Amino acid sequence: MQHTLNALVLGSTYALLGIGLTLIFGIMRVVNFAHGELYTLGAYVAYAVVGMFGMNFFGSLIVAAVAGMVVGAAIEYLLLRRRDLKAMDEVMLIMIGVMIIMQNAELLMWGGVAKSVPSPFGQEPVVLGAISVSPIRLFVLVTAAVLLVVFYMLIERSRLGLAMRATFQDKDAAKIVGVNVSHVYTLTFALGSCLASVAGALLAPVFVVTPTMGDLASLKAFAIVILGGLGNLKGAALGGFILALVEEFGAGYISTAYRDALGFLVILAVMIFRPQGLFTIKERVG
Amino acid sequence: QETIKIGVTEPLTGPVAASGTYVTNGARIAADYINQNGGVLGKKLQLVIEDNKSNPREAVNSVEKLILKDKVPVLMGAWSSTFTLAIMPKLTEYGVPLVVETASSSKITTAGNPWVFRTSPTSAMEAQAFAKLIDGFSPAIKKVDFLSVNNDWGLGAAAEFKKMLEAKGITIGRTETMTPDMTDLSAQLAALKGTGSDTLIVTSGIEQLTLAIRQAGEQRLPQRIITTGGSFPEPLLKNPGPKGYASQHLLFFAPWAPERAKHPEVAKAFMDGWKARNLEFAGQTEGFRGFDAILTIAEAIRVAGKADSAAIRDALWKVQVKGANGDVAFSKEGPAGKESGQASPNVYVVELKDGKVSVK
Amino acid sequence: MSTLNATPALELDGVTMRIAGLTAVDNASFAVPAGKIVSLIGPNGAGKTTTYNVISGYMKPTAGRIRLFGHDITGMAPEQISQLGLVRSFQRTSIFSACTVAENIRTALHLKGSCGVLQALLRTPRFRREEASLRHEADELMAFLGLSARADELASNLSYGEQRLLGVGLALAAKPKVLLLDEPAAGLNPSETESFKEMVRRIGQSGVTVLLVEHDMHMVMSISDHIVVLNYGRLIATGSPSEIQNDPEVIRAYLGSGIERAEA
Amino acid sequence: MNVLKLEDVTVRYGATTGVNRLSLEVHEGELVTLIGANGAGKSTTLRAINGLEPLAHGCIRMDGHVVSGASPAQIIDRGISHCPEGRRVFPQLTVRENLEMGAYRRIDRQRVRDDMERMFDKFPRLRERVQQVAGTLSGGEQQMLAIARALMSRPRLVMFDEPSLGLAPNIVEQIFSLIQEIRREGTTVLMVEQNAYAALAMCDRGYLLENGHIVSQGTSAEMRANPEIRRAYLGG
Amino acid sequence: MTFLVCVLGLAILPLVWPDPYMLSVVASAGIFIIAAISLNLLLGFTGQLSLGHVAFFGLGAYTTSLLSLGFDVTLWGMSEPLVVDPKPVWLSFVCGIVFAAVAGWLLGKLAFRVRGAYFVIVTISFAQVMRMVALNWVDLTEGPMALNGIPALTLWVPGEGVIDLVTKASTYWLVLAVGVLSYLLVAAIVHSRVGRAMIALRENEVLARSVGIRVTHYLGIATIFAAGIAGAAGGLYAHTVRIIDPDVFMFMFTIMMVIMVIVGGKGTLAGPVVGGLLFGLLPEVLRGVVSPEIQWMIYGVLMIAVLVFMPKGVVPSAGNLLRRYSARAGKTPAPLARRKTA
Ligand SMILES: Nc1ncnc2c1ncn2[C@@H]1O[C@H](COP(=O)(O)OP(=O)(O)OP(=O)(O)O)[C@@H](O)[C@H]1O
Ligand SMILES: Nc1ncnc2c1ncn2[C@@H]1O[C@H](COP(=O)(O)OP(=O)(O)OP(=O)(O)O)[C@@H](O)[C@H]1O
Ligand SMILES: [Mg+2]
Ligand SMILES: [Mg+2]
Repeated sequence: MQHTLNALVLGSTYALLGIGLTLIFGIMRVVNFAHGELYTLGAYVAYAVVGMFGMNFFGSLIVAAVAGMVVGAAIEYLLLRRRDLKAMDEVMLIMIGVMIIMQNAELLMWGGVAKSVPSPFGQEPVVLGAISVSPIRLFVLVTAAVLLVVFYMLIERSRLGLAMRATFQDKDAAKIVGVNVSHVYTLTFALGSCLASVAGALLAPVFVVTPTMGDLASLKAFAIVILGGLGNLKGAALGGFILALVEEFGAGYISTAYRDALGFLVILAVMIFRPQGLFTIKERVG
Repeated sequence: QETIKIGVTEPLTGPVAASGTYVTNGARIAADYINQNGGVLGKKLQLVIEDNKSNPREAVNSVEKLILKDKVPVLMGAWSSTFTLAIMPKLTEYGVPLVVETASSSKITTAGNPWVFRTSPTSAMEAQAFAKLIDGFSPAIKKVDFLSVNNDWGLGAAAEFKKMLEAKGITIGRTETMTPDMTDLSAQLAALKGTGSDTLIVTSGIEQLTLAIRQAGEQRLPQRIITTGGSFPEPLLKNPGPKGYASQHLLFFAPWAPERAKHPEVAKAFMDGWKARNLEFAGQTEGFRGFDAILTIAEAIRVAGKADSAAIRDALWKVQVKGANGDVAFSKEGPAGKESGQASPNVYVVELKDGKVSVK
Repeated sequence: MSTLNATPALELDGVTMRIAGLTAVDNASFAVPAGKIVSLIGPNGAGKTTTYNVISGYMKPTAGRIRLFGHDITGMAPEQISQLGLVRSFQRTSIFSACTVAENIRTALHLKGSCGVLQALLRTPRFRREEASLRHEADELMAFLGLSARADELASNLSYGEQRLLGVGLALAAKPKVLLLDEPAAGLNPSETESFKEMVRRIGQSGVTVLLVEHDMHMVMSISDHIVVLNYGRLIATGSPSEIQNDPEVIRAYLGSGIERAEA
Repeated sequence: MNVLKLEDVTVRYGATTGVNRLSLEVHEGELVTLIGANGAGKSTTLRAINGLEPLAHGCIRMDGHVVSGASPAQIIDRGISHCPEGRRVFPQLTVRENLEMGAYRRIDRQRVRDDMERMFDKFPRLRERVQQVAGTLSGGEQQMLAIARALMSRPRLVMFDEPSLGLAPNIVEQIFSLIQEIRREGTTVLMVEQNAYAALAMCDRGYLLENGHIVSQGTSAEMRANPEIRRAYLGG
Repeated sequence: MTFLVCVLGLAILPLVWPDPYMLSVVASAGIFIIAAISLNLLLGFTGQLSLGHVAFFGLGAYTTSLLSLGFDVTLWGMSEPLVVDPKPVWLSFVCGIVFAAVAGWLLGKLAFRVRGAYFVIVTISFAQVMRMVALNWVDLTEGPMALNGIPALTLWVPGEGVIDLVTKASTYWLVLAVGVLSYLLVAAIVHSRVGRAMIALRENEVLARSVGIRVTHYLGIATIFAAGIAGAAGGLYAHTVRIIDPDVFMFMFTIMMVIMVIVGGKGTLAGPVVGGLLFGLLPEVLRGVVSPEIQWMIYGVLMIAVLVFMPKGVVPSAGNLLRRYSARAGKTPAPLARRKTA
């Protein structure tokens, strides 16, 4: 029981990371190693806003959203615009450069020492019989669910979402039908970054804030997005929960030493048996 | 020659940058402290600090640079066992002594490298120190679980503590491990929840200790938590876990009670320097390592009478240093004829409850 | 047909291909006699390209068998099938875009070579000889295609029509015994189509069996020995060009009145 | 009144020249064809008009206003639509979504839905495949989709780049009569077509391109009568 | 020709400028350049972005270390522990290469169905699993406790007998020799029918198969060689640093290799070498100039700057520049960039 709840809660944090990356990596196809840094940025914003200026935690979420948006837009405008995103590895390397710069800037500004952000709901756990969970984690679960629905509607049902998907499938064709391609680029990247930043702020009270907190987060997010099938938000969410379940139960019943290895083994297995991810269709030949 | 150089290689960037920076700051404070008091042999100490980027290859590169380019006669570093082991062949190659301030692997002093002197305790020593305090706990410790970071330090500590506890007739329960970058420990903690043990010994860095204690509180783990290795979960000072939830920490320096140190005046000098630099209070639990290591090196240089590598090495065997932790003196360890030096520090237990600290 | 006794170059026997609930090819059986030019025609979405995909190994048929010179190739991988002498071109332009035209051709001459890693590493005399002969053959083929002047141009810089030509050239380079062409003349103007037709005819005369998918009726009718018509995945007619032209069902489903124009 | 006027237009791709000092004009309500060999620069001309390729030299005017340098979106807002060569449908979007993208700049959503129905009436094959992902359509189905998509923006001037490419003869016929139909309804058409015979037969005027510039022009009859054109492009 | 001059120039470097620090830094970068050369075979020529390349590096390092140190391990289902005595270093070194190559072949088999982003994640996962094994199979690898006291590689010198290659210059030459060999190996593969098949896989896999290229076969060959060479680099690392722990599987090491390849210019032979020299030595140039965080930031900025101004990497851009320059000067175009893509 406790394991199931833990998996659900952990899965929601993974899903949260996965949504933003679905936009940037799944749809835009930018192998964005700086995603974790935007997550870290959000966490530091929450720390600064709550810890230093004493503002409300929920207010800090908004500040983090804006900060993520601005930084994301700036990165896109300065570095990605006019680049051929099909050159996946070169773009990836640029993002690694961004990651190195941002991570060390954080280190320079905040030092390497872990910071912590107080939970707006206090530390007393919610106890239900044998299981217990902290209220902030429940809040994360709910928020993740809401964001999932909202972004699903945005990507799959809105005109903007349609334009986004179209643009990254065929930029020239999108231009031909009158999409302002550079706006779509900026907006997609900014939104994805904004989500990463919000996720960071949201999770700051759950975990601790350090300059390297984004490294593992990035890696996990990539795994989730690919597991679900690129660009498939439902898949990414499900991928997140599957990964969490495997990690949680693998750790509970097999061995915690191999907890992370189990996650990766599942990915290997999925790739061997369903090479295009769990929820996408194959392309046709000829 | 105007100054005497001391090479320092520490992780200043990368995943373990926080601790490396604490230690480096401790070293800086020591150098300033000595220089203010006239320096050594009439000369000022100059620290040449290099970042080993939390990475063994870079550790080697940094040491090559310190020895070959800066021509330092003596080194301090390199924080983790891996980095330290990686640079040890260089010490023999160039004949430069190294004072190891943090690394805990037993291999460091048993590898037969006569240029290595360690001021930090091995996990075995820590376990022995803890053994003396064990009866002070009430309710008594009967069955113990472990949660360890899966590196040499965490696993080594678990092994040594188990050995010690078994010798005392205490039952060993479940052992769980975690990778150093793991932030969600729920699976491990859930597995530990139903073991029926009364105590959980946790070994890891500051971040993970914080997470482990906080998440244990959230999951209502019944065990009493004791942490080892001298790290202190500083973020819990400002944002404590659930009310009434206490944890205990084995430390080598307790800035909450400097008067309890063996040499309070030295401890105070260190703490003043720390304060003057506006550093996080709790960081002193790690920063003192750099402070004591530099004091030791300075003393060795004084005893040697010159800043010469071989002379400093010989002198290190003779030093008696009054450090923040207590006395530093080296005893021989490792294969005969090629022994390394090992000092034996003091251990304090500190309790943290609702953001308040009390020294036992 | 007169070739009943001889083994056909290619033979489909009850081939069915279902994709995502749709039967793209439905129990199709026909044969392509060796050394002939046979056309496969039918409305858009009739299943011609799918048939090609099944024959050339990119798709496994749901049912049925495919034989190449009597040899069962059902379910083999594309590279195995091309090794056995059946090569196809693609409807969607397919070239090695970042390579030059000459490199494209030399790459496609893969099956003509046989040197492995070992020879490459040791640079044996045999390796050198082979490289030289491949180079020579590539030059000849480019001359044949009329692309010699573009040899050192990056393939992606060619115009659409030139790219299509190169695509056919790549299939030819693999030295097929049976060549499957998928709308090779699409994007060529009538006079270009005319010379292309001559090229196909020459290929046919050199002993290569050709199966052709093409919507240019002018070309199909004048070049084919035999025509097979598909509609909704099913075979609706087979026969000589003149028989097909007058088949009412084919006219209704496919030709329309456009046949007159094609003949004009 | 000329809707579109190209003066001395030059487009370069690095070292190669796509079109060279090309001038042409299209009048309101006309159907104009461009013909020429492979690589002559036909598609480049259309891409330049659409704002997809920057001009190295020259000027493009619409209704007298200079539009060279405008973005493709602005060109569409002026009522030009482009059905590109090689289909270029959005492979991962469904047929319906592709059509919606065709109406991307329009705000009259209700009329868009009606127009979509009209397209389905014209291309029943597409209606059968509404929910199919465009990348898995057959070549000809994709071509129909591309044409339908270009018409979804309700253009004043529509440019077709080889619209009959890969279509069955009966569909080609349909497409050509569709083009004449929209032209009758008042839409101006600029068409690049390899099926030169049919194209010249239905157009008002034609241009012949060679090596990036116009070498010959005239009315439909004049072009068809031109012996050089007959030899080179009409297959005799 | 240029190549010979470069090699000779590098070879006499220790004689004309025997600064031990410089030599050690170059040798240390050289080890990663070798790994980058091997990665380039996969990334540049077959077009498969492998972010788990460090797995082969680490496997090579562990294999040669374990064999040269000797080990005993109880395998599952065995009653007697398997005892392996220490083996000669060079034998171990070769075994390391072979073992890495075999692992490469295995991964090639495993990943043969996936491409692009999916290949990336498979390779990352593979490396992570390797790291977990190294970390947790303590019986064999000593886990995080590290393997130390790894012997140095040796050389038989006439008159002096067998000597350990521990001096700076000898390490340098050793790395250089392995590096040149790897370069030649990759060059020979690339400029051949096999290489063209690999490039075909990169450019258009469906088409490649239709002209009879067995893509999985060639992807297999590429991974075998790439893994083998990476294993050699790992072996060099183990025998020069003389201690290894699961950190040799660090993700950062892969990143370092990728930086070298892409900054230099993937798919060009000289790319990884140029990129490797630039970005392998950069940290040492920056060391001590500014604070460590700023060093990293400069590193990142330079990396981005190179890619912004030379989108395909240094070598192709320099090649283009050279060609344009010589074209203007009226000379025949320099064959530099051409040769690289052939
Ligand atoms: N992967 C797929 N998924 C779904 N439907 C498919 C797929 N591949 C083909 N189809 C459908 O199967 C039918 C046959 O397609 P095919 O490409 O074989 O037609 P074709 O005869 O080559 O047509 P054209 O002349 O237009 O090229 C089409 O209706 C197409 O939409
Ligand atoms: N993206 C490009 N990069 C470089 N050169 C190009 C590019 N696109 C076209 N060209 C060149 O510009 C010239 C004109 O090409 P264009 O595509 O306009 O010809 P076209 O008349 O449409 O030919 P086709 O009938 O084959 O479609 C050709 O020589 C072609 O090689
Ligand atoms: Mg088809
Ligand atoms: Mg064209």
